[in-house]
Amino acid sequence: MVTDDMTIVFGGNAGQGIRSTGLGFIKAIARSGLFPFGRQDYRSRIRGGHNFFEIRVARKQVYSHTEGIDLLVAITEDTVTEHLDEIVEGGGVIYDDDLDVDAEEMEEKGVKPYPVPLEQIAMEEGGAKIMANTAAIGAIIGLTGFDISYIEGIIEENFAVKGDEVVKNNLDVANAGVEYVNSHGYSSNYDLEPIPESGERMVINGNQAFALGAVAGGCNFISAYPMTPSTSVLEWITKHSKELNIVTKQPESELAAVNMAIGASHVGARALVTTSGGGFSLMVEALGLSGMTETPLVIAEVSRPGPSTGLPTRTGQGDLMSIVHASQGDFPRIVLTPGTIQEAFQAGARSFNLAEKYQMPVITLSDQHLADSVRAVDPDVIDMEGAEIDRGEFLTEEELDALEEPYLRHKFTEGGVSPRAVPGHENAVYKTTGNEHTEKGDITEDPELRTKMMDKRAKKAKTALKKDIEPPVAEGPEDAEVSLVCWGSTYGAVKEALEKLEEEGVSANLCHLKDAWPLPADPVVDFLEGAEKTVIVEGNDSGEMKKLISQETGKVVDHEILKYDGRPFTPEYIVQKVEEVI
Amino acid sequence: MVTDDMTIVFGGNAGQGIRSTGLGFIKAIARSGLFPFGRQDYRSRIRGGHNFFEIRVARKQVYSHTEGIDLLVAITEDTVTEHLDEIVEGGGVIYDDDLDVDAEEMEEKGVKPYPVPLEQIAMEEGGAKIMANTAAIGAIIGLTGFDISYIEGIIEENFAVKGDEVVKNNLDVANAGVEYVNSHGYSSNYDLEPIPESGERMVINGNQAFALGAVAGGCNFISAYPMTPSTSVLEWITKHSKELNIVTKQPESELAAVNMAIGASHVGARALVTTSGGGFSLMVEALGLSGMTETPLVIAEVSRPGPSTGLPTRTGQGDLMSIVHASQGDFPRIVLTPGTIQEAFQAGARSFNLAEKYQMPVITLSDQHLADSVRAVDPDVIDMEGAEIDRGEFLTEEELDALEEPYLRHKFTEGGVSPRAVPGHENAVYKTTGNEHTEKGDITEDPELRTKMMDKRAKKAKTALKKDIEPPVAEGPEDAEVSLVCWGSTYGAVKEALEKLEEEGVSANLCHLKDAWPLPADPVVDFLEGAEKTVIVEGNDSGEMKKLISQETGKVVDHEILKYDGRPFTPEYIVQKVEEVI
Amino acid sequence: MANDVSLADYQYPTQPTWCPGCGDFAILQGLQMALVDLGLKPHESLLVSGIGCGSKLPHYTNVNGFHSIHGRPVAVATGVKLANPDMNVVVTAGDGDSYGIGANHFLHACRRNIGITQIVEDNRVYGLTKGQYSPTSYKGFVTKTSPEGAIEPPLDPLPTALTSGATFIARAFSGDVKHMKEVIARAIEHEGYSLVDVLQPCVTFNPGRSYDFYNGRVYKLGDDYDPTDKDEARKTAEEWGEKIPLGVIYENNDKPTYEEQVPALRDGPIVGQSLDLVERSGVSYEEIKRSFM
Amino acid sequence: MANDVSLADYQYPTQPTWCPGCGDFAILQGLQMALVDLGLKPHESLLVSGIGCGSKLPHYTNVNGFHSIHGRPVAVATGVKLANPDMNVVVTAGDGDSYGIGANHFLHACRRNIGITQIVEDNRVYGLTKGQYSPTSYKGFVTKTSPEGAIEPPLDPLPTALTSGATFIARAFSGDVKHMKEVIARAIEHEGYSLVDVLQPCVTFNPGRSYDFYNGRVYKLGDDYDPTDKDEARKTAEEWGEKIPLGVIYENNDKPTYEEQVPALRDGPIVGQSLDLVERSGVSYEEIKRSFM
Ligand SMILES: Cc1ncc(C[n+]2csc(CCOP(=O)(O)OP(=O)(O)O)c2C)c(N)n1
Ligand SMILES: Cc1ncc(C[n+]2csc(CCOP(=O)(O)OP(=O)(O)O)c2C)c(N)n1
Ligand code: SF4
Ligand code: SF4
Ligand SMILES: [Mg+2]
Ligand SMILES: [Mg+2]
Repeated sequence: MVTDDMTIVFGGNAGQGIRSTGLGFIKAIARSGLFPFGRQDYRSRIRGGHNFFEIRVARKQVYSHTEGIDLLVAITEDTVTEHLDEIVEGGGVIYDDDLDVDAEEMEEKGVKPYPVPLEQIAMEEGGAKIMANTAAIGAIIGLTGFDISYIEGIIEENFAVKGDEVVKNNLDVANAGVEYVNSHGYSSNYDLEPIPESGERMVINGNQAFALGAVAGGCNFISAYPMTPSTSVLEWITKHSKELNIVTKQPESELAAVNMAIGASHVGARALVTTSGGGFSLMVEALGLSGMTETPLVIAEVSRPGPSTGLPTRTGQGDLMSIVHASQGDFPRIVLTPGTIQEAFQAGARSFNLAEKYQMPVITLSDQHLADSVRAVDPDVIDMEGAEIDRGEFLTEEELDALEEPYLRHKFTEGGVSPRAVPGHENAVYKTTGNEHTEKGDITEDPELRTKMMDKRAKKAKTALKKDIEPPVAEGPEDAEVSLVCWGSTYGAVKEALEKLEEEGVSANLCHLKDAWPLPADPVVDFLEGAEKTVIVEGNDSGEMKKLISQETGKVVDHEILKYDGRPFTPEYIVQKVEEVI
Repeated sequence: MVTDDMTIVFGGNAGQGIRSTGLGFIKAIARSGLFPFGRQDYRSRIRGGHNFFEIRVARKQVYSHTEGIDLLVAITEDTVTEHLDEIVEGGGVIYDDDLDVDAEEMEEKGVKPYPVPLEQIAMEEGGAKIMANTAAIGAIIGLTGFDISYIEGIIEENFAVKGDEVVKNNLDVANAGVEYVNSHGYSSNYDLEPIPESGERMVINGNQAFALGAVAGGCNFISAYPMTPSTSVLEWITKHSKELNIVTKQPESELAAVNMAIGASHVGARALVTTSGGGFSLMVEALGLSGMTETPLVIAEVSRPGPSTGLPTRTGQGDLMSIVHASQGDFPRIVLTPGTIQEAFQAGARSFNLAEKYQMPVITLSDQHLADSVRAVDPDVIDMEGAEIDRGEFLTEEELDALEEPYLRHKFTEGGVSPRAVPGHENAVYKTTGNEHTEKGDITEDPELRTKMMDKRAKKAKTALKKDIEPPVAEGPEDAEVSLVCWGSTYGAVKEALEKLEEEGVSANLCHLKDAWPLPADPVVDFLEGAEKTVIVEGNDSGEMKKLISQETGKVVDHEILKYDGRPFTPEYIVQKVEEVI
Repeated sequence: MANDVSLADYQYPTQPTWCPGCGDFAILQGLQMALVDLGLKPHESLLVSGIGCGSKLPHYTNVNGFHSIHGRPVAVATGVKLANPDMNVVVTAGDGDSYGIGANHFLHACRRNIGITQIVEDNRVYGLTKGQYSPTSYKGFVTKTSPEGAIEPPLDPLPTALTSGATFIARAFSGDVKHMKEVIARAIEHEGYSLVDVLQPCVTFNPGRSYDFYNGRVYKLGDDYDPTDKDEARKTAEEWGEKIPLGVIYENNDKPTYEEQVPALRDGPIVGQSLDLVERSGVSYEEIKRSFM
Repeated sequence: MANDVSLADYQYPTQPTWCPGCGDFAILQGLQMALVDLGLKPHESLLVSGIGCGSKLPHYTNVNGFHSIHGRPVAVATGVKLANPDMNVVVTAGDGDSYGIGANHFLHACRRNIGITQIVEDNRVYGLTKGQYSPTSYKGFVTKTSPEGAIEPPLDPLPTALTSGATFIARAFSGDVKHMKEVIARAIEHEGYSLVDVLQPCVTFNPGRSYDFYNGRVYKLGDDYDPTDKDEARKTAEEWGEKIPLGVIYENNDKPTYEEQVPALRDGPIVGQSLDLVERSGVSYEEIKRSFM
């Protein structure tokens, strides 16, 4: 029987190539027309320490990982100890027969042991121990009947730079892995059939999707200080900065990064800053400067569990309230909370338009789970071609040439947005300041003017809410028994939980806030008022979105499913908790 | 008729001694048994620019300034231009007859002009122009019949260091001022009669009260970077640091200040950090470090209107939400929001006990209005003698000597608080870290342990809420027509508004949150549910406390009276707005 | 072109809020004169400042100004320069701002040789917050936060900049506007990073560093002084006490500026280029997307 | 007393998470040996670290440890020392932490001569975030954030510290634990601020600064070297290239420490004194309150 859905886990130590092996396998899966979901679980260390890479393979688009392992590839003994209990009955473990693992114990649990001399095959066929991972891939192929040509293609591409011999050795190792499994009569319950003619797919994670969105959205400047799990945005853009003509700067600190971005943006660049919670905390003062001077600023905050350094390589959704309320005094900002590859891409592309149209900070809040999880998407989903540049009320060279009135940088207008000129034109020499100011940008202490300026800035949020903040994604039947509210990366697991609940006869729907701030209060209230029983599902311990909704609407979500152990939700976990609630 | 309540304003440029003159006068008022309320209004500049000092004088304790000026002392022409419209009918203006002011215009408005050759008197009687202020004080005395001996006492004390001659000159100038007014037949409607045997009073502002609370509360370390309007706390403590044995450090930045305080506290000091909103924004990352490592930390955030630099010398209440939610990840903190001199004193004293008992950051949020406004209070109000030191679960030397188990810094306990040892004892060598950790302080990645640690920390907030967070101050009749909710310095004006509303036949009560976080939800809900019509009164434009209440309780306050022009509320303003609402 | 600009172009209606006699007036004047001498029009420069008395300067002259936050103007200015290297970017901020809270940015700006000019209004005190010691205050200075006298030795700006790799360091004095103008003009002309530390008397809070104090000590480096000699420059930079040198102390034109080494700026300012990625860089979306397949 | 302590006292069960061959192992060992040599027991020291590979060090030895946040350990350590000058306070943090994000605290610690020891695990790369250039990376270093090679010249730690007023600067090398131990011991013994910059190979992300690279270049300063000669020290501190000196490069014992000048510490650590104000200082509340009357 063709397998609809299975999970393969590669486990080993940091530095053993777990991640690159997994990524190669995912690409092969994607090319075969199947749908992968790859999730990395790693520690804050460079080598050693148990890491694993989990790959779900399905015959339709999936949005989350799930519980239960079908095939475990154990590069270390620890891998078996850590994961044996998670293996489903009928599943199996591929391991080097040199490892000291207890095959009998496996069999007692209904798990099949597949000892394979991975290192020996690697040495004999490839001449290097490091190819043991390739041998393991071969073993998987042997056990699942997957078409080896997809893997061969990946091997050829990945090792091309290392020369023909390396390519050939890896191909030999992979084939030997297949052969070993076949010749030893190993069998499994799995059958990975390709889906023909599915078209090309991109294999991409949330950070990459955001980066592609950003560059398509006109980002031409990035100043960022490395911080897990945000660093890969910086690294991707930097890697391509020369060909894409993007100024990139890794400065001395996050304080420098954000203020450099403000400077660059002030003179007209589309400037991006990437960071995680701790770095964002250092940007709080500058956030207010952006707000007060009405300088567009785009920040990607890829969160990890706090407080403080917390669990630096894991996932969590504990930064929402701190971002929405950061910095002294009230001023508007926009916070996007994408939950899918597509939404991450769109957040990247939209941010710059939003920041320029409303002349305020725009923060995309994602998290390690969205950032690092790898999925295959249709290339249309990453709609770079469709990204449009909209600078909003931005005075062009010609408009400035024709300017007759003295230029007023902070002019009072209907919607609060003042036409913006970047410094450098003779007709618009101006100042701006973090002090309260006049329309012209001079310092003022006048109480009426101050009040009007506060109102002007606040008005921009209302305008943005009306014109650009997108309503939550609503899914599932309208008159469901239970209604789940979520945001950010948790959407994937909630979406899949809906299906599982339906299978179990529970009708459920969901409301996923992909744009969190200004809170789209009206649709949220509609959803909550139309619901029988409401449940918030989020990855923090205080129910931040629940609180935010109450704060803005006075509505209180009935129940909470919270998780703050640094691990992402699974659909199964949500189903179980929902069943406890109803 | 004896005057019950009047307002005298001294106006001039920065650098003209307005403030010290006003303060001297206030002290004299206090000694006479009358009740002063002095408020300073100044700009962010060192010299020049219109500044004024407003002194309300009443026959009973007052909590706010009020609208309307009875006597204006104009050192500059600007003072008249700025304030003429605020002078009540029958009031008057004392001014140097050299100034180019329009006496006729005054008379048309029913305001009496009192030209006095202030500088000439100063030169002739005192030999220095700077004594013009003293001459003006003399004129006030002449016009109000105030007993000059109180002023004489102040002059003698204030100028003692400058020698007998300066004292004598000032006395002569003051008397000449009185005489000039009397001999020119100037009369007024005011009569400031002393209240005999009222006992001694302290003349003090909110920052000083907080500082006295802090030192009585055991503060022995302060690291702070100057920032208006918080600086006077740092300066008062530093001035007395030698005699009080307090380590004081003005470091290179707020980042340094807060991290130094954390270091000092970690080894057992009672460490204080003072700042305003911009500086607090730079402390956000360290706040999380305090939260995660459970290091006590006391911060006084004296706010001014933001965003960003905003109105740096003025007042506002726009930092509540940013403080309550600051820093990545969820962790508990305490936020105190005093509204009176007494509450400011108590906040200073309580902070250190709270920080040590619950091993978390404690932030006192006050503002420029409370910080700089000067009042006279009974010395018992500043109950330094009564301040008790409670270090909570703090292991003494003897307890540590007797320790038999290995010491666990972050031990799981009933209420979440772990017994604390400071480094330096043989039996308690330990580590702590901003990473998630075990009870012992080692780094952990274990999901269950992580969850338990989050729960442990969260529990401390619940314990604090139960044991130490004080319920809001409730005043006024229970079945009032309208119920006002306020916090921080706004309490004073609301309290006085209640009286005025009563006079106008409107029955109103109030609920003043002096402890804002963890929000004392139960009494707030009781108050709101028992109220007919609820109104929030606060100094910001988004209704931060209103939102915080909704966030925590789901209750929505009915109406808003908000003000964000950088100026404090007056009772009259509140009365007017309340009348619009009902 | 120089004839096109005059001091009148730089006049602005806002009256400075500085104390009468404050050394900041001279800096304002010296800077305006330098800009005029260089033939720069108001729209060709952007003054970036922090927070402090001195940082208010941009408000008092007709030129582009970004009055930012305390300690961060160098970072803001660096961002400006990296986005638009054609802009003449000048930082004006106090000693607390530059060498205290902002010293990290100062250090790294020197090292990376970013083409901005940093003019420090070095009154050796915190002026705007009414008189606390600053990183350049002398040991023993009695202020509101050092009642027993400051116990830290001062940071010495010029040697610090030199050690950190600055390619242009200079000192000027508020008591000599004409000389200051020349120094500032040379600093702006210098391609890489340039520091002008100005002895700026704060007449209100630092009586010990008055015009008189400096007048008796300062001397101008003569024509025979060779600012390209680094060893000589170090000695001169360290000279402080009875004799305080004024002028360009060190200049090195051999080090490339940071911005000229940034690949994305090879075709000119990024802000002059299209925001459309394909138009700007010639890459194809197809190609980028294919790299993920 | 020295006999009371042995390396065994410093053993801790947690296994380091460093890569095999990482230069941090030697630093851990060198520090432990120095503490033993000095006869210091585990409770007499507090190690303060930031965030980075090197900053994990306190977790691997039995001593008091405060593993703080990135860039701030010097500030935390300063607070510790000011509250309890009797504590031996040692900072262990990486080059990014110390000279990048935390450089401002480094600069001011040097200047104020606060009695802490700062050991910098200077692998000239960001290790824990997996290989980006750091402030001490050589120009041209190709990393994930400098695909064309780093374009900033490195910050030179020892001259920077010297110029900033540090009273003790030294260099050690992970390839020579015994020598490192001696250097660290001397640094700890020094009363004021001391810096030990350690050449620490990162075997994973900085192949260009390997043991081999350094082995061919380092030499130890001999007994004839006089670290109190500042001019000599400057030259030696600047020496870098074919020859890299190891050892104590500068030591000045004439400058008072910061903490010994703080009035409130004249009677010993503040943490040893009563929290009761009257008991501690002898003032009367009456008197304080009277000053407000
Ligand atoms: C983050 C922050 N901290 C503190 C302040 C308060 N503050 C304003 S100006 C200033 C120092 C002024 O000294 P300096 O930079 O030397 O400038 P000067 O006023 O002497 O020209 C301080 C501490 C602030 N505005 N922002
Ligand atoms: C505020 C903040 N920014 C960024 C990070 C991410 N981060 C962790 S370690 C590190 C740099 C590590 O380099 P270094 O200090 O040289 O230490 P090493 O790992 O090389 O020993 C960074 C940027 C962080 N933890 N906190
Ligand atoms: S306080 Fe000092 S620096 Fe500020 S304006 Fe006055 S004289 Fe100038
Ligand atoms: S990455 Fe480098 S510094 Fe970090 S542990 Fe590995 S070798 Fe050491
Ligand atoms: Mg200054
Ligand atoms: Mg490093």
